[in-house]
Amino acid sequence: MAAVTELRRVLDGGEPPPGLSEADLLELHRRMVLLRTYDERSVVFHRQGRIGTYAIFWNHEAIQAGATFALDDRDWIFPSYRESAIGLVRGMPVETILQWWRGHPSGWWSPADWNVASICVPIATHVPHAAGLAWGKKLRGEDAVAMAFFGDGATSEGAFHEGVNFAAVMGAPAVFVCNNNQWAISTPIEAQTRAESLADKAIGYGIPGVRVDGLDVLAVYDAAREAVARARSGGGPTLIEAVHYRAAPHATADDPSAYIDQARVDEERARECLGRYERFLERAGILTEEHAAAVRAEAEQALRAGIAAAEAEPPPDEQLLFDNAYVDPPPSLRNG
Amino acid sequence: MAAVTELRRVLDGGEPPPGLSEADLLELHRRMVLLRTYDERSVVFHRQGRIGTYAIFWNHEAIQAGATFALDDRDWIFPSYRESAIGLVRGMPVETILQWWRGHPSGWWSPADWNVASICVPIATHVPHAAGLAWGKKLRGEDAVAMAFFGDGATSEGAFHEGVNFAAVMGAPAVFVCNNNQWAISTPIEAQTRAESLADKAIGYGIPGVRVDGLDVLAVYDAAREAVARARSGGGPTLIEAVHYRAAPHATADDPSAYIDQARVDEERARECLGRYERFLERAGILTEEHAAAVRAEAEQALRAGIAAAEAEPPPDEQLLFDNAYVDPPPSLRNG
Amino acid sequence: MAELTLVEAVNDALHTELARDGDVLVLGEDVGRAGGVFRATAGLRDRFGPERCVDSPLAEAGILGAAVGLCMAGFRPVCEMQYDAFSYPCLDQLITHVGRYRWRSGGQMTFPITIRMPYGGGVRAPELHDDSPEAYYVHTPGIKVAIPSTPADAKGILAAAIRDPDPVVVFEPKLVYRTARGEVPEGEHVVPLGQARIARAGTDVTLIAYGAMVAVCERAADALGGEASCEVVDIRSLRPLDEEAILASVAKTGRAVIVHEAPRTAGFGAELAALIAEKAIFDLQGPVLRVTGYDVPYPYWTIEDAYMPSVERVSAAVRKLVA
Amino acid sequence: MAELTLVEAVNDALHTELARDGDVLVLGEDVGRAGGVFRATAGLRDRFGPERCVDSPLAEAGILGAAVGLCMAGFRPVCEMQYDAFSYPCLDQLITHVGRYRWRSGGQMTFPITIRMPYGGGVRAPELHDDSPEAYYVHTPGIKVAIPSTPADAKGILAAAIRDPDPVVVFEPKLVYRTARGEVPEGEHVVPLGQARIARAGTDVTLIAYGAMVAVCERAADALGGEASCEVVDIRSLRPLDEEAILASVAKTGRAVIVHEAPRTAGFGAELAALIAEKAIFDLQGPVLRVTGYDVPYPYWTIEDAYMPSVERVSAAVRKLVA
Ligand SMILES: Cc1ncc(C[n+]2csc(CCOP(=O)(O)OP(=O)(O)O)c2C)c(N)n1
Ligand SMILES: Cc1ncc(C[n+]2csc(CCOP(=O)(O)OP(=O)(O)O)c2C)c(N)n1
Ligand SMILES: [Mg+2]
Ligand SMILES: [Mg+2]
Repeated sequence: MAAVTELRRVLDGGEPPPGLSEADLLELHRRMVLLRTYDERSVVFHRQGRIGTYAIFWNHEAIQAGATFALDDRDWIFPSYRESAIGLVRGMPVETILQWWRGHPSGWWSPADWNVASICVPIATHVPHAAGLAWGKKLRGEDAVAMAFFGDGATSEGAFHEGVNFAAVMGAPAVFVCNNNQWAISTPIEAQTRAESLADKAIGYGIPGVRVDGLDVLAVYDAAREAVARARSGGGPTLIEAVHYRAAPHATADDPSAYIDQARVDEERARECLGRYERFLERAGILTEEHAAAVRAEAEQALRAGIAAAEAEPPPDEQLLFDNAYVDPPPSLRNG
Repeated sequence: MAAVTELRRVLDGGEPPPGLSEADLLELHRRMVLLRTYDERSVVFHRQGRIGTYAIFWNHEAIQAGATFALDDRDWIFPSYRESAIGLVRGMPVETILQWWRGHPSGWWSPADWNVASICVPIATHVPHAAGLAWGKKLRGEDAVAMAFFGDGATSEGAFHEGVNFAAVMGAPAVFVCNNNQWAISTPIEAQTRAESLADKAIGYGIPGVRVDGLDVLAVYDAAREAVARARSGGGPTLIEAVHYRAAPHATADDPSAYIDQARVDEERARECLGRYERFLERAGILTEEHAAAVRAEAEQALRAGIAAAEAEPPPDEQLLFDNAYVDPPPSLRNG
Repeated sequence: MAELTLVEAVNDALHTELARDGDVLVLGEDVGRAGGVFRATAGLRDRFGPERCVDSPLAEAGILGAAVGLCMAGFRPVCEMQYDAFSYPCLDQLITHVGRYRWRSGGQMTFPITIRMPYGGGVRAPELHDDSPEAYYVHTPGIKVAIPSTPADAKGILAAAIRDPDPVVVFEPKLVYRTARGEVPEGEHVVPLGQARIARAGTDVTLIAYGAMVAVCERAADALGGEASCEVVDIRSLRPLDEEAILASVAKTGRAVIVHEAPRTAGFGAELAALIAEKAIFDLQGPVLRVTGYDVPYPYWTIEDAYMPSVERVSAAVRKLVA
Repeated sequence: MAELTLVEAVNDALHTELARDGDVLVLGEDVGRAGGVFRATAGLRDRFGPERCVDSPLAEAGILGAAVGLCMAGFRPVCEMQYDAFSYPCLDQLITHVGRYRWRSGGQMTFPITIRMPYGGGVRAPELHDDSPEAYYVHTPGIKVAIPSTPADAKGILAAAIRDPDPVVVFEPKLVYRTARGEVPEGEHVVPLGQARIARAGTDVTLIAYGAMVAVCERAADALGGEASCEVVDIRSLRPLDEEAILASVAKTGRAVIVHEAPRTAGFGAELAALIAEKAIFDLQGPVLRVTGYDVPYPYWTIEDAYMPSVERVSAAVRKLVA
């Protein structure tokens, strides 16, 4: 009955999507390495007590880098906590994101500065925001697109439903990227849906749904490229389901051993998305070991500099408590 | 892209569904007449100031009588305000329902007495109740089914999504009947969904979806019969979309002339569901004019007796304010 | 000046503000083609087009969530919740996002959302068309809340809410939508938030109310006649709250009765009583009394009059204080 | 008696009540396989099976709405909301149905739903893991609300909630989930709702608190030493509320300071102040003071200590009263 059966793949044999130069392919690689490095270092920083609890996105880099590579800077990104570092693809400083995880106010960037919405913590509640932003851009006659990221568990929330439906009805230029890592903390996908695929939900909204291999950065990019083009040309929203299997804990506080299928995790780690892409680039003669090493070194340097900058910042002024809640605060604001 | 294209019809030419005796077909007719009479009289009662604002269900009788005819008394019905009188098919007294519309406490029946849940006013919020009840029956090893009624507009609510998904995941014996009359007060179906059919939403929940002619009582019954059998045998929920076009105002307070397509309304009135079924029964030699007249007379008598009984009831005791809110009320209950 | 009903004044405010600012748009269920179930948005769709008066899908969280996104695109959305009790699905967006997003943006983005809804009881309606949810809203940081009681204030307060850079929720007392008539300034008319109105001056007891309860307090003041001279304070805005006006009146009278329809426990009346207990304790000549709805589901309408604060209940409270 | 942490006591209560009554089942996100993100439901799935400790879909309104239906099928569902701020999607079901359905059934059906959730700040967590939503819940008719502050009460109050015929919301102070240790009776242990606890006796000032703020008040009482003798009243249950205990203490001390983490405006502290202003006005020797969170979004954790009521802020309030 499922209408969306195909799982799109490009790596391992497929043709790279049109319009990607060697430079593009390498830039995509650089972004994946930067995200991977951010994630791996953050786990260490947490162990060292230098950042707080942290939502690990190891092996989600292909989805995050691939999907956003289809965007222009005028397009908006709506991340969940799982995509906390996605601003890196827009050049957001590493320390900004680290400060969010350190509970420091300088980690709260202005969405308007980067066209990257705030990290959304309550599951799926940013989906209607993306719908509204995209619809608003359309009303203004601007051709910017909104891309929202959320997980498999998020599809069970009313906010997901209302947001995607709103975007569909308004013909809003939105792209909904579902990171289906098959787990919501300890809850497996079977406890979230009886459907064979989450992309099938698109049918109920009257929009296209696509399933891609979430560890295949070019497949993700390709699906996003199509979706963004459709959105920009007035074709309305698309739901992209990027399928993989969570191969790391939900967050630093989580111990998956109680619930996860370790064999499946090992499988997944074996087809880990960055190495897979690097092998593809090497086979294509695009990536050399020297270049890869340089990219890794650059990313590690960025993280070293980032954590140093974050730790160098003075502690925040407690008066910040009362700033920013209102433009025009009520007199009672400081009563407590 | 829509997976559910067929619109199921039985009347005008089709074969009556299996397992319906002549007596059954006439009982179905009796229920439709009773509902029709209740509705038409209620509009008059409202004009006479004998009941309050009233949600008209004229020409929705085929959906309400047809779907519930597939149920046993142990099965539960979850009505919206549009199905306010659906208890009539279970033998609920006319005056009970009239009292609800008169704001009299005796209109608040106990769901446990009839296996008919309270009239649900907040759109779609009863969908999770039906899911929970059906799941609970399954947990208890009872084979009762829950059938919930809601409109096309309701499918835009998060509560619809969460409820249907919950039922699907739990494999709950539930039947979700969407009365698609193509209007939510003044809001047309195109403003609710971009999908070609609401039944398509079933695909995203991994459950069967069926579209039926909402003015064809046997088609509705047939779809419900299949869905109930599936639910009872452990096959999980079904979404039934009963399609028609609202041919009466949303409620006594509403004036559709501002928004409705009058030509389409006239068309719909021409294929009005009760007359259509009566012509079918007459062609089949099952219904005689005498019998029909007797059924109508009986229904009119029931309404005369019902309104008389309702108006004969003494006004409620104001102390009812404080009854029933709690089993074990807090001491502050009467503070005001 | 034109003589308008309260709901006509709301409509007037919307016409005026949409004409004034192209970034303002109205979004809600049945606000467009039908002009709203109470006609509050009548004429907007024809005049400003279906893109500025939008019939939304039936999804309150979607409406408010989309409004957050519209703000990011530079709009000033005015969201209608069709009825008080049907606004509850939007509370999650309100609490987790509408009240926090400006703070989240380091104060660099604004979310000038207006949420307006008819509220309150006494209208002989079926269940859940009678709630007074203001406490849920006013307890939420980042939100402002205002409640007019007269046609002129209904226009001026809604205009102020629409122009306010912060999210403002305006509750419109549906009980007096059509019965409250009064002179309303034509064209632009703004009543700044945070200024209470002395609906009537008095010396013995301060009656503090808002919305439809202001008229009840005024009638109680009449009924009491010579027994007690009541000052009726229409607070108009719950946050920002005009503490000075309340405290000045209580300082003068030494007695306070607070009146609202909402259930008593943790209703806004508790906040008003707490304010007085903190800042006017030495002015008080007696207990601070509340006349409110009860902690029960809003009742069947045949007995709703026994739930709603009445002239009798308000008068009885006043008599207790002046006895 | 066993020495347990507060969260262990919650787990103990769940094991005991599920063993005692086959109609009780636990429903929530990650309560089964993982035993809850705080381990509050640890061991239940293994012991009672996946049908009595159910990992639900990620849908809070669905969880509570399904619980209403489960009650109709004769169950007594215990719903976990994973965190305070993630409970907001369930408010619509709470307000429109959980609090009204018994009334709707003419009092003939019961909805013995328990909603439990970790709440409160100070835990150095990301945004929205720190809220104190009790006012939204306690303002809702048909609902009862309780908040324990000790391991023994955490067990006894949760047991009382599960056995209560009405819907009860239990907020568990996550700040002291693992730091509050104490003797907890083994086996069945019930602490009736509606009875406050005098956490410490005193004569000069009454400190009224609940949850994690009780310990703050006790520390403040210590810190004040000879300056003022403080009586600390742990109300334990917000509805039903033990008015007698509160009024008796204020009658004795003549001074009251109310402490909670939630934002100040229309927080439950306002209800407590209103109670005192109505029923203890002539006992008071000074204003009724509140020490609360501020009317701002719960802050970044690096400065959350400046938001949370502290020993210093509570002590300062007491000094104001005894000065
Ligand atoms: C409304 C809400 N409910 C519960 C939570 C707690 N929570 C945080 S992450 C998570 C699981 C999310 O799973 P999924 O949507 O699959 O995203 P993933 O974490 O796998 O990327 C839950 C339940 C939350 N953040 N928001
Ligand atoms: C949550 C909620 N929002 C709004 C309303 C107000 N309202 C009553 S009926 C209605 C339209 C419902 O349309 P539909 O679901 O198609 O059912 P129909 O009335 O056509 O049977 C609306 C918006 C409500 N009752 N509940
Ligand atoms: Mg996931
Ligand atoms: Mg409809």
